[in-house]
Amino acid sequence: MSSKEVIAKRAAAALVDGDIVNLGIGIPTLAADFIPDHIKVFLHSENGILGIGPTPLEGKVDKDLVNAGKLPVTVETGASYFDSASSFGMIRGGHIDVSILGVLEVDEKGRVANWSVPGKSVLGVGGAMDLLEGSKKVIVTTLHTAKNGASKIVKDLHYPITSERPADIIITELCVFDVDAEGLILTELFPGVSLTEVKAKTDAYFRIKENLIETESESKGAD
Amino acid sequence: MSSKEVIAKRAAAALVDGDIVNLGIGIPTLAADFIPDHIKVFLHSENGILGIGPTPLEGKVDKDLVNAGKLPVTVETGASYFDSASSFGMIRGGHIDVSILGVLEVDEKGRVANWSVPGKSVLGVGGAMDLLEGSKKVIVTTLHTAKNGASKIVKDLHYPITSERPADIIITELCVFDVDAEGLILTELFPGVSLTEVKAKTDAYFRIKENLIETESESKGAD
Amino acid sequence: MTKLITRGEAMNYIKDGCRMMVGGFGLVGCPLTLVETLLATSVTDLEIISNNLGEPGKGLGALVRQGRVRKGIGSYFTSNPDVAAAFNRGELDIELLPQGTLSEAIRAGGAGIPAFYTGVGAGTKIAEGKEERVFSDKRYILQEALRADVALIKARKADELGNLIYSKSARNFNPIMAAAANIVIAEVDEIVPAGGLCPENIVTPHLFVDFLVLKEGG
Amino acid sequence: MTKLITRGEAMNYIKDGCRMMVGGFGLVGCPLTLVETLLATSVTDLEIISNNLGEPGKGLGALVRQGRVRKGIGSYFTSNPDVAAAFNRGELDIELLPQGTLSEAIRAGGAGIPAFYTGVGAGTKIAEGKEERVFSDKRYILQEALRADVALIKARKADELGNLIYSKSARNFNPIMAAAANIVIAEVDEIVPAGGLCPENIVTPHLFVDFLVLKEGG
Repeated sequence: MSSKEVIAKRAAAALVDGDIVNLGIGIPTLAADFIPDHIKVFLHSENGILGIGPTPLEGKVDKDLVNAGKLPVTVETGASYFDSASSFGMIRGGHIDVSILGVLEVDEKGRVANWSVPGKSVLGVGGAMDLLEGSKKVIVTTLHTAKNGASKIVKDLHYPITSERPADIIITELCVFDVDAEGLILTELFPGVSLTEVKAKTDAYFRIKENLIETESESKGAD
Repeated sequence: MSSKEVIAKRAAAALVDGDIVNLGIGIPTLAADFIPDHIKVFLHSENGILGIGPTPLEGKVDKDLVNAGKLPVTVETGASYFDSASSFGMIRGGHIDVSILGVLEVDEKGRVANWSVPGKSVLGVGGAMDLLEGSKKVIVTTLHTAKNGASKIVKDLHYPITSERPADIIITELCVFDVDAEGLILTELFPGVSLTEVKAKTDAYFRIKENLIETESESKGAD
Repeated sequence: MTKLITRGEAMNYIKDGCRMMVGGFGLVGCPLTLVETLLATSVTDLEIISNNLGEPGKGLGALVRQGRVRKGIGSYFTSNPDVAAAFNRGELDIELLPQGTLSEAIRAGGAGIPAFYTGVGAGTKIAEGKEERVFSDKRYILQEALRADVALIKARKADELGNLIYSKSARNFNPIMAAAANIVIAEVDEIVPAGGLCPENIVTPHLFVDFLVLKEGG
Repeated sequence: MTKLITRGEAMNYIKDGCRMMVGGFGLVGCPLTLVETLLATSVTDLEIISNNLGEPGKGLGALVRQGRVRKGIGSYFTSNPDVAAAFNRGELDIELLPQGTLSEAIRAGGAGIPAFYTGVGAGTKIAEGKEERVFSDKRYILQEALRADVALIKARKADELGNLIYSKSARNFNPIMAAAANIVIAEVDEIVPAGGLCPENIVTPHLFVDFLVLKEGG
C-alpha cells in the first residue's frame, strides 16, 4: 500500500455505520475505496448530491453527474439531488457527520490551512471553509511532510487559515493525532513507525497518549 | 351585484395578462370570479401553491389541498407546490405581481391596518405583513364605511399598522383611489355615486383627479 | 440501520420542557398520529414552534386545552380561542412572527444561519424590542434563527433510508422543520424500498430524518 | 403570453456594463448556448456572478479571454489561469466568497433578505473588511445579498408556462439564480405542454422565469 493509501484506509476506518460523509479532493477521495464492508455510509457532494457511487465505467459517463472535483461519478440507490444553497445549508447547518479533508498544513491546535498559498493571488476557496466550519467531525488526511521534508504539522500556520474551528483527527502515513481543547495528542503509531521518527518530523508540540504502542513491522500491525 | 361584488369586480379589472396574484380572505377571494376572460392570471397561495383553481365540487375535496384561508381548493394545469419558506421567499422577494387585500382601515397615505385590533390580544398576523411588504402592487378592497357608519379611509389609523409600505390602489363600493407619494387621489366614482357622498364618507384627505366623471345611474356606468 | 420506530417509541424523544417543532398549516400537513400519541403521554411544559396551535381541542389544540404548552411560537393563533384564553390567563406565553419571518427563521436554523434581516414588520408592533438596521435607505429588523430539540413532521411517503416526499399543500412547514431540530421524527403514510423515490423528486433527503413512524391506519 | 424566444432575442436583455448571474458548476449546468450566443455579440464590461468563470477559453472563460468581464463574483477561479492572468494585470476585479456564502447570498437576493450572518470565513482573510458580530459566544460575519440585472440559467425541461426541472448535479446554482435577477432567461433541452410536469416535482415555479430559449441542437 502506498503512503496515501495507508492514510485513506485509516480515515475510512474512522467512519461509523450511517455516517453522512463529505470527501475532499486527493487522499480523501481514496478513502471511498476502503470503507469497511460491514458499514454503510452516504457520500455527500457539495455540488448537490447525496449518495455518490463509484466512478462510472468508460462509455457510461453522464455529463450532468460530477462530484465537487468535477469528475464523473455515479449515484447509489436512494440518492438525491438538490441545489447549491440547499447543499451548503446541509454543510453549514451541521447535517454532515464527517468531512475528510486534505490540507496544506495543520497547526498545533488542529487548525487547518488548505485554501490559499501566500504570494499567489487568492482566487479560489470553493467549499473548503464551509466544510471545516459546519461538519460535525473533521478528519484531516495529509502526508506528514512536504516534498522538501518540511513538517506539515506546524507550530504556526505559514498559509492563511481556513477556519478557526480545528480538526478532530489528523491522519498521516506515520501516525494519528486526536485534537482536544489543548491541542494534539498522538494516539497511534503505524506499524514500523517510531515515536522518535514522529517527533523528528513534527514541528508542532503534541502530547502522547498513555500506553502508546510502537509495533516494529507491518506484519504485527493491528491496522 | 352586492357592494362586495362591485368591489371584487373592479379589483379583478385591475389585473393584467400573466399576473401572479395573491388573494386575501373575504372580498379579495371573490375577485377570482370576475377575472376577465381575455386574460390569464395565476393565483398564488402563501401556504405553498402556485396555480389555484376553483373550489372543488362536494365529494371532490382533497384534505391536503387548501388555500391560505384553510378552505378546500383545486389546482389548474401547470400548478406547483413548494414549502412555506420558498413561498414567502417569493412574496418577500418581489415575485408576486399583485396582492389584493382586505383591511380594517387605510390611512391618507395609503397605509394599511389589517392584522390587529387594539385592546384585544395580538395573537395572529399570518402572511399579512409579508404580502404588503413584498408584493409589486397592492390593491386594497374594502367597504367604504364600517357597520357603524365610520369611514374606513381615515386620517390616522386607529389600529396597528401592518407595514410602512402603502397600498397602490384602494377600491370601495363607491369609488377608486390611486396612491402616490403624497397620498390619495380619487380617480373613479362608481355609477350613481356623487363626489359629495364620497367626501362625506371619507375621513382622509384626498385629491381629485382632473376630469373626474360622475355618472348618475348604473345604466350609464362604464363599469 | 432502520429508521422505522413505533409511535410509542417516538415519545421517548419528547421530554418535559423541551422545545418542539410541529409541521402543518392548521391541521393540513400536521403529524396527527404523533400528536395524538403525545396527548396520551404525560409530557408537559412544552415550547412549541408551529404556524398555529391546532384548532380548539384538535391536534396541538388539545395539548393547549390540557395546559401542557408553556410557549407557542407561530404566526396565527387567532383561530383557536383556547390559545387566547390561556394567554389572557397568563398560562401560555406567545411569540408572534409574520409567517414569512417564522418560516425563514426555521430555514435559517436548519441552514446554519444564526440571524438575518427582513423588512417585514419594520415600523410595526412586531418590531418592538427588535434591532433595526438600514440598508439602502430602507428599514429592516434582525431576526434570529429558530431551532428545536425535536421536530415532528408529516410526509406522504418515505423510502427505507428516510428520503421524503410530500402531498400538495400539506408540504408547508415540514421540509424546513426537518432540517432545524436535533431529532427529526417523520410520520408518513407509506414506506417504500430505497430506490422507490426518484432522486430528482426527493424533497427532504434522508440525512435530515432520524426516525420514521407510520401514520395510524395509513 | 409565450415565453419562448430565440437565442438572438435573448441577447437584447444583456447590456454593456450589466450585472449577470450565470448558472453552472464549471461547465456542468451552464447555459452554454446562451453563453456562446453572447460571445458572438459585442456586449462588454460585464460583472458576472458565477461559481467559476468557465474553463480556459470555454464557456465564460472565452468572455474572460476576450477581456469583456469587468468583475467576477464567485468561489473558485483557480482552475482557469486566464482569470489569474487578467486579475494580475489589473484588468479583472474579483470578489471571492466561500461557496456556501455565495449560494446563500444568491438565495437571499431572491428571497428578499438583504443580509445575513454566517460563521463561515470568520477569522480568515475572507472576513477582511466585513462586519463581525458575536452570537452565543461565536463569531459570525455579515454578508449582503446578491442580485443581478439578468440571470442565464440552464434547466433540463420546461413546460410552456416556464416551470422548470433540472438534471442531476446540473441543478446546482440554477434554481437560486432563477429567483435573484430582474430578468431570467432559461436555456432548456425541451419544452413540454403545460401539465407535462408533475406539480410535486417542479423545482422552479414559472413565476421566476421570464424567457425560455431552446438549447442549440437540443
